[in-house]
Amino acid sequence: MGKQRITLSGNGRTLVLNNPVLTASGTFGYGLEYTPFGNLASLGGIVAKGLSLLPRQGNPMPRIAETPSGMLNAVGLQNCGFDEFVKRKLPKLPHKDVPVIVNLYATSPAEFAELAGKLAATEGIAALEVNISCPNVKEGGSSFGQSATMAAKVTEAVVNASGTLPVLVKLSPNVTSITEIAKACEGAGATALSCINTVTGMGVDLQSKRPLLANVIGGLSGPAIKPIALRCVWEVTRAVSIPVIGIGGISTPEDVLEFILVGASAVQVGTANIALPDAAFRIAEALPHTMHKYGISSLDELRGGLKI
Amino acid sequence: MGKQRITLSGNGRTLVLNNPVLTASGTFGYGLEYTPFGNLASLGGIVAKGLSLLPRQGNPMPRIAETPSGMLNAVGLQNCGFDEFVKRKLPKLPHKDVPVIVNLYATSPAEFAELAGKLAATEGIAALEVNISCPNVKEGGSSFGQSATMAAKVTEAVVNASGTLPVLVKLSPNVTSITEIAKACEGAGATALSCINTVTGMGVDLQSKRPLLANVIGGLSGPAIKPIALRCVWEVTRAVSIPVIGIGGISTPEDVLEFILVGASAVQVGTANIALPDAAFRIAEALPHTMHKYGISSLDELRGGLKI
Amino acid sequence: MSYPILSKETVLDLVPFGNSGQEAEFLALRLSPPAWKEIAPGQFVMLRLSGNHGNHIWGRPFSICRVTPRDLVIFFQARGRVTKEMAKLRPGDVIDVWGPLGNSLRVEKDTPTLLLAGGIGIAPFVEYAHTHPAPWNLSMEFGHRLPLDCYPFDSLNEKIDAAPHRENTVEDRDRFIALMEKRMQEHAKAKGLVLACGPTPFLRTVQTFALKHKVRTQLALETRMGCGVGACLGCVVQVALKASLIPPADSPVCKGEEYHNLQTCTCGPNFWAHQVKL
Amino acid sequence: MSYPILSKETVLDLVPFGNSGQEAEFLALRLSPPAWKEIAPGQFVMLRLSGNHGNHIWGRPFSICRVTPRDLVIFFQARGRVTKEMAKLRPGDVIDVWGPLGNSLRVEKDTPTLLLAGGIGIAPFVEYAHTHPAPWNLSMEFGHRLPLDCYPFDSLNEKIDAAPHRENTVEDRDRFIALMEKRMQEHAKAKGLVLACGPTPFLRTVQTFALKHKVRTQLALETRMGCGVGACLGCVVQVALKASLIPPADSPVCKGEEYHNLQTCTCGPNFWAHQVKL
Ligand SMILES: Cc1cc2nc3c(=O)[nH]c(=O)nc-3n(C[C@H](O)[C@H](O)[C@H](O)COP(=O)(O)OP(=O)(O)OC[C@H]3O[C@@H](n4cnc5c(N)ncnc54)[C@H](O)[C@@H]3O)c2cc1C
Ligand SMILES: Cc1cc2nc3c(=O)[nH]c(=O)nc-3n(C[C@H](O)[C@H](O)[C@H](O)COP(=O)(O)OP(=O)(O)OC[C@H]3O[C@@H](n4cnc5c(N)ncnc54)[C@H](O)[C@@H]3O)c2cc1C
Ligand SMILES: Cc1cc2nc3c(=O)[nH]c(=O)nc-3n(C[C@H](O)[C@H](O)[C@H](O)COP(=O)(O)O)c2cc1C
Ligand SMILES: Cc1cc2nc3c(=O)[nH]c(=O)nc-3n(C[C@H](O)[C@H](O)[C@H](O)COP(=O)(O)O)c2cc1C
Ligand code: FES
Ligand code: FES
Repeated sequence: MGKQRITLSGNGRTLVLNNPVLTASGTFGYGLEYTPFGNLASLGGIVAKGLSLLPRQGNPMPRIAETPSGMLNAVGLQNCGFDEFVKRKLPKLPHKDVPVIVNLYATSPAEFAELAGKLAATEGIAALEVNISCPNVKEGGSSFGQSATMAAKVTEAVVNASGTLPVLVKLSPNVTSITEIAKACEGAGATALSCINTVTGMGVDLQSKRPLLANVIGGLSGPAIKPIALRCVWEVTRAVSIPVIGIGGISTPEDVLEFILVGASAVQVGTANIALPDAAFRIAEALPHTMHKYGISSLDELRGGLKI
Repeated sequence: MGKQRITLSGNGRTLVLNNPVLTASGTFGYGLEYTPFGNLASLGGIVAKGLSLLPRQGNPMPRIAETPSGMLNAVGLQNCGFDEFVKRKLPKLPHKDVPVIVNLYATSPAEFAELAGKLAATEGIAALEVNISCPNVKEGGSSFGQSATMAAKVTEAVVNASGTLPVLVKLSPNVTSITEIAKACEGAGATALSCINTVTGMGVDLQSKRPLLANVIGGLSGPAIKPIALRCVWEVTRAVSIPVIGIGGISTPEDVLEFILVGASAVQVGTANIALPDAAFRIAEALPHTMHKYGISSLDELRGGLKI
Repeated sequence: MSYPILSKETVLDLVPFGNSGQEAEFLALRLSPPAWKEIAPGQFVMLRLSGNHGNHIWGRPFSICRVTPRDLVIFFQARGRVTKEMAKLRPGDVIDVWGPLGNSLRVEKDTPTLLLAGGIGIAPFVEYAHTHPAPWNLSMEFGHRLPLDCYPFDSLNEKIDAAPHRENTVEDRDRFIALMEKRMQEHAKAKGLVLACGPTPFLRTVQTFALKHKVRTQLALETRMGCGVGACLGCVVQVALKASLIPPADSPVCKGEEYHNLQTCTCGPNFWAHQVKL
Repeated sequence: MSYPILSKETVLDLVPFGNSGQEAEFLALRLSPPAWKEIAPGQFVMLRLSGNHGNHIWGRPFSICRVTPRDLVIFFQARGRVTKEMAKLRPGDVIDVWGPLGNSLRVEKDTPTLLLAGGIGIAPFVEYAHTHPAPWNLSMEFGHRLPLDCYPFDSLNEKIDAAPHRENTVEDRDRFIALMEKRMQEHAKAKGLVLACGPTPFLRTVQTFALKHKVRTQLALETRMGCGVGACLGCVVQVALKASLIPPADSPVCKGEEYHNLQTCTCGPNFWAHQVKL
């Protein structure tokens, strides 16, 4: 077991992870919030909260709600903006010991390119992750991730602006065919795909007759969506040849291995960090033992090895 | 409270329900399986297991699996076929006292029309529900429900073949824009829309390294998908003017009222029947009391009344 | 067949079997008895822990091990998510119970009847032996992995002639299988009846012998279930329908039949060995 | 500020407060104490029932009511899904605890300090009163709905000068509000400090008086939380950052400030009344 380094290579760029267990954007703050609960360098990588060029205050409250085995959120990409991130967050992260991946949020391909360019010129960033679930403000507000053409445009913009930095593209499950979008992003130069972002949902409070989220609609995450995420990873890994990072409802080391079994190269832990602050650390630490328990000698051997 | 009759009218056809609580296709057998657990006539309506022209043996086992707050199924539309249904099931159902709705499964618009025509000529059927999540066998196997054009074609075929029988069209959530499909079905003559069918998902067993379902991919249902269903009903009821029946994860009378609050005219109870065989009866019975508890004097007043 | 009901029943007690130091793997759960009109041996119930369970949405099927006017006894193995929760039940806890479900094991008063049980498969035979009109015509071979006091063997042995066979080694198992074949051959000769309950590999072995020696044999299947009432079609098994449901004593073995997917919960769980594909 | 840790703690006991015949609504939960280095009054912990819960995925925030080398005491109201489950905990049960979290209530040894508590809002003041270096400078007005023995009032009254006010009618409430205003005016004159904890409408009232009478006032907010550690941004509140964090004794009230969304869990839960939008 021991060394579990994971290499993600695609379209000529490469990202090396400490191990297959990363944290998912928006559920792990800037990483610093979790230093009391574990050693950041023990993680496969850290994906920071979605970053935009300028600071954003996000959506009004309430922004989060519990649902059966899951949660809804409409935080609305509140973040400190590029400058503050580079000045005050990044320097405190152990970026020499753990890959720091920045999740990007913008509302047009040009804005994505600008942000990617600035990040590429910054020391200490291991990769970019493009959140294509952002609304395409120029073209009516439906998300980039819901059209193959737009997803490819955004991917290309970021790839072109980011030099040799690996570019992950984070897919939305809220589409008729996720493989179509995945192929478009692969074609546009993505290094790897992160799969999946939250599922669109909503909740209401019968007493007050109001939505549970001020934004009405939000993103569903947590164990409830694990079956959807597994299906997406399964479909996408069979449709593209770049690596895929599995995300969705992972809260145990067994969950990690399930995602790898269906084809993922690595995973991100999201909502589980909110439920218990040592979740990602605990899962990363327990993985070798769990592999041993299931007689799995290497992740490469397990990967995509589903018997059908 | 007392009388809760619900009238669903759209595109010139009308379906009258005993009350807003129906059972969802495939989770309540042919209704007969549940006679030991309640009075069928106390339900708003019964939607029978998906029916095809000829009997079908369905998918290999295993066909069902538990997931966090939900379940996966890939039963594969096993059913007794039209003849057997009309000969042995329908006559035993109290169709004078409770609307019996037949859920239709076919693989081409022509086959849908043929089945709809035969059902329209049969005594004791209150309405048809078109399952547009069936694979479109002629055009490559992707489902009718994933293309607005095909969904409209199937709807039209059934509407034209069914005389004056109300035609519900059951929408799939596995699309980029459910409102687009909804509008297409409304335009093609649907009386009302059933919303939603299961969400595509999968599960795996780490021990055996096999999928939990022999079919690999299946449909996710149960409380886990309630937020997705609420969002779909909310979106669809704002996009069309025909009534919408809410489906997805309903297991308490509160859930029923939540769906009505976001715009549904009635609901179907699915997976909850599998979890406890008196679920639909219990929910229908408790509804007036629950309305009282929340100070809701009429469903019409509640319907779509979400404060935003 | 009996008319099932759904009710909330109270845990009277939970008795661990076997005195291993650790947590008991086998336990008898005694519940207040549902208001059943009639039940037949071999039938089962669905149990569901009350409340909301993120982890398990369905009830679980258990053989009716014993039912009296005072209690309903379930004998179970704590093996997975729900059964491990069940092992923590306490007197006074309330659970959902629906049953009696399924068909019964065949009872033929005057026919020499061989009961074959593997492990937890002993459960339905307790009720069977206690309600059989002529228990002297019954005999049982019981294969088990844990010490005998882990199972409700004594209460069976009171009533019928039962022999335990502990299986610790491959040799033990081979010996037990050979014994089962011998006993099934005897019953074939005597135009007897065989009833088997246990894990699927065990049932497959019994099925092979049933076909080979043409002895009328019923297999009690343990399929994963959703609803337990025939509605979800999640528990189907392939059955050759055209084979007569109760074969004549000379045991016709069906070949080349058309198979249908039948619900284990309503058409079973007890199927004739010559009809069912395992 | 203190460095939080996550640990599993054991339930020592659970004491219902008040002797109404029915199920107690207010309970004190005593846990084995986490290995904290330091804590400050006004901080809180997140508690999470162990295991998988379909119904509630997050932990829940509770004020540290009292902590000693022997125990950590949480005083809580059984009002919703988790707190009702918590009311069923038994000695020996193990739960997840992370803390101490958040900032502290301001302690100024020589400043006359008024504690205003509404209902369950009394909880953090127990620790506050027990650890204050000059409890004789503290006084408390406590508004409550249920009989006084439902709350940990006695243990507070031992230490400080505290007055209970039962609110059964609208008139009771009006009287209590008038009293609070009077007491806040007094503290404004004395350049004192006011600390308030209770439901949001109560805090809004206190905030109005704080601004009106220019008295330095801290409000302990009860926002719905996800992570409790500042990561999920689910608990934010609008705060006027440019207002100096600890206002001078003459209590500048900020106007026309730019508001920022700050996490209640890490930047709060205790905010100055003149900075926060409720
Ligand atoms: C008609 C019938 C009668 C039964 N009678 C008894 C009985 O008297 N006593 C008893 O202990 N058990 C009995 N079983 C088996 C019992 O239902 C399962 O052990 C139980 O469902 C496991 O639930 P779990 O949540 O603990 O396990 P899970 O966590 O669901 O699974 C744990 C393991 O058990 C297997 N499993 C799950 N469900 C079944 C099932 N229905 N049958 C066989 N294996 C299963 C899984 O594949 C897995 O390997 C019976 C099953 C049937 C169909
Ligand atoms: C810093 C802080 C300290 C707190 N200290 C205490 C304490 O010492 N004792 C105590 O009993 N409670 C305290 N609370 C409130 C406590 O967290 C809630 O009562 C609890 O989360 C309710 O959980 P539930 O699952 O039982 O309720 P739910 O089922 O989640 O909700 C029931 C009701 O409680 C409301 N609610 C949910 N979460 C909160 C919340 N965080 N604050 C206020 N209302 C909420 C809901 O809107 C709903 O009306 C504190 C809250 C915070 C933020
Ligand atoms: C509170 C919250 C905030 C999130 N913020 C972001 C974000 O800023 N950018 C992004 O790409 N994904 C965001 N996500 C999505 C997660 O990264 C992840 O894709 C999703 O939650 C599914 O994984 P999970 O089920 O493990 O949580 C957020 C999720 C949550 C719950
Ligand atoms: C076992 C099972 C079988 C189903 N079969 C059908 C079917 O034949 N036709 C259909 O339109 N929907 C079918 N469905 C979908 C349900 O009718 C319903 O739309 C879905 O399960 C969501 O509702 P729920 O969460 O309440 O179960 C089936 C669902 C389950 C769980
Ligand atoms: S368990 Fe549902 S049909 Fe048998
Ligand atoms: S609760 Fe997550 S940021 Fe405060």
